[in-house]
Amino acid sequence: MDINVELLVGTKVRDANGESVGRIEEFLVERDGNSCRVVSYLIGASALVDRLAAWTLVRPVVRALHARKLYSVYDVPWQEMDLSDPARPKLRISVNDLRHVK
Amino acid sequence: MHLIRDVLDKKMVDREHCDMGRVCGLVMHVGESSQPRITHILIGGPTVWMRLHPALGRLSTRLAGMWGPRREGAVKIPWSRVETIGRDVKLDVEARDTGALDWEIWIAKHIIERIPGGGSEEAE
Amino acid sequence: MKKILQITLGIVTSIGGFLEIGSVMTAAQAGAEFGYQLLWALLLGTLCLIFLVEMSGRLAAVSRHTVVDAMRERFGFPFFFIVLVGIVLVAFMVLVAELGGIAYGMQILTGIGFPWWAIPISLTVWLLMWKGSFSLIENGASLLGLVTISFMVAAIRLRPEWSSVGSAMLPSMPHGDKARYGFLAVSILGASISPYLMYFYSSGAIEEKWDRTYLPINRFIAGFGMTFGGVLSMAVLIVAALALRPQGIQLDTFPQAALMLTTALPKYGFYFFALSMVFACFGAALEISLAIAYFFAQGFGWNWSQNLKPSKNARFAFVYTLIILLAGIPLVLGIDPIKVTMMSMALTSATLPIAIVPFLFLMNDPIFLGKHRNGWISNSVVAIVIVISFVLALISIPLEIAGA
Amino acid sequence: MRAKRFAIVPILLTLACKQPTPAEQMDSIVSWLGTAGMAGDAWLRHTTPDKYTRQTLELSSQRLQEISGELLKAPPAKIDTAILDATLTRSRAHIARMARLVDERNSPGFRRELDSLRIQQKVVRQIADGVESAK
Repeated sequence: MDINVELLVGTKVRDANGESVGRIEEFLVERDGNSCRVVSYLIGASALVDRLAAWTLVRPVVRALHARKLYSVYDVPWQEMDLSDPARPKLRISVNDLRHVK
Repeated sequence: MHLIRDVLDKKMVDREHCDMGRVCGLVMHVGESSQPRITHILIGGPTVWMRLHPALGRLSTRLAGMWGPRREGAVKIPWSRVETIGRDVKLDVEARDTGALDWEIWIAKHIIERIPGGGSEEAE
Repeated sequence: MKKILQITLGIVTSIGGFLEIGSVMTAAQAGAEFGYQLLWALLLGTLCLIFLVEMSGRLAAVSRHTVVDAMRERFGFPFFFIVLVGIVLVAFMVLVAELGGIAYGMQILTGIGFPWWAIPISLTVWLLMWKGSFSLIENGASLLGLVTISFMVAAIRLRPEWSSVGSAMLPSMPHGDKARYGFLAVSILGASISPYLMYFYSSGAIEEKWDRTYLPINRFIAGFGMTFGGVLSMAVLIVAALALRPQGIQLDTFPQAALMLTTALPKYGFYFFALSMVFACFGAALEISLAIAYFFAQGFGWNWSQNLKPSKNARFAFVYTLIILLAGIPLVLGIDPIKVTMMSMALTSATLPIAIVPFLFLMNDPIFLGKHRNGWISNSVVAIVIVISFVLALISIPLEIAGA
Repeated sequence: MRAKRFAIVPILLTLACKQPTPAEQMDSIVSWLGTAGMAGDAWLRHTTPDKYTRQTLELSSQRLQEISGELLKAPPAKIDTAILDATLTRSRAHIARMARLVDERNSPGFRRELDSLRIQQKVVRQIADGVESAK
């Protein structure tokens, strides 16, 4: 199935239990030779900060506010993402099993 | 590599470093259990307007069918043509052959060349 | 040697870019109605502009991206589109105002009404864009714009009390109409901090192939050029305060403004004013038409350069052709350019947030700027500009209604 | 003015509908009298074109008529309308004669009219100051 990446950006994702996880903000890909494979999806407001390359601006603020939790990104490996309905992406696992990066 | 930050909306240039628009969209192929792959780069009006609102995308497709250089569907460039991704996305293609410059050429031929002093689009 | 030439030209350019119908009319109205009291707004606007222009030049020199390139790349198409609509609408109104300024200048010189000049002027502006190279446009228009220095001469000849001029550099509350005072302050800031100047400047840096070695030059041009432009606007305000205010003249129309220099420069003051307006507005009209065309071309990734034949960048040439022709229409219909000017200055303030907020992000982007990204001083200035711009955006519409 | 007819943006419409206060109207009257006087001075020094001078004088006269018409429709209590009306009528007559004398290039006559205009201007300024202080 072919999916338009640009339309997937900003789509809300729910986990296996139907709980809201956040929005897809970034796709981590790996280029090897002529192909380009999707490794994982970054979800959450802070993934947006990463996408805008705005961490130099946001991090000091977050640090000053001691709001560590605000700055977190879910890194969802491709195997865990169910895109069979591109308008309503779902995780195959629960949000609690997700890996936080940073 | 970050696909959205580093590829989407970046400017593309062809072999001769001729500007050929921005990466308007990307097609991802998702299989049953295989790793998703990025297969094509999309260029063109309908693709970008669709990002604003589906209705604008449809409107743009309809208008493009009535006026200007008519073409079926968006311009698609296979990912295998991507050479390097730096300041621009460099593609191993000839811009004119891909259809990315259809509008540029159409406006040059139908409007600009008809105004005195506009020069010729094909001249070196 | 080439760089020294460029510094000179850069400074000259910024004078051309700074003084145009908006800054002249807002400064003159402020001077005529409130004396020196609004000088602080010009000072604040100029300081902000110096920083913003330096940043947009730095972004271009280091990342080889214009402000618009970088914005589309980082923020994506939907956001870019919102900015495009806002900025282009306002820039279009400013263009109408500038063409109107040229037309009015011609009217007072010849006695032929300004609507008759709309078409010849639009055609002349267009023809220069069509035929001229970037440096011809930039340097030619700005050299002619040097006639605006007559305002500075006039201000000095009128012998202002320098101590009152100095104390007006700090904001103070007005005695008279507060809404009108606020409206003029907003308009002055809108006329000074014009986003199109940032887009034009960064595009110029790319056209002239700036790289990192141009960073000191960039700083110099931004600092000196904008200061010079700001001082010229202050001269306009001072002249209006000393020549028009004692007569009780408020500037509602252009012919009234034309009397501004007749006391200080009795012999040629009238002609200096008319020519200043014609040349300065001409330069500004060229810069704005180019800035709008750049905005489209860079945002959509078309090939663009003012140094190519029109058919080699057809879409770019098509945009400015269309814009200039459209901008002539309101004038042919007889819409008063002064009204358009005052409205577009206040609307510029209203659209500042969507222009400046993304700029703050771009100037802190480690991928674009590496170690050349903003330090805390620059960031504080942008933050202040953002605060000002939000205040301006929130109050400019009500003030527009209450104060104009 | 024609601009009002071709208002493009609702804001302009709002502006056109907004009623200026009597004090603002008096300020405008002073402003246009000042304009006519300054244009007159400049012309006497032979530093402005005839056409511009005549157009500016005509514009002043026209604006004075418009504004005073508005003001006198609903005059504020502290203005002696009879004096104001008479002064403005006289001023406009002077301005009209000045505009004619420009065409005849009659400087001495022009100067006399201008001097008389200056006297009317003083009277109007006093009335305007009265309105201002009563506010």
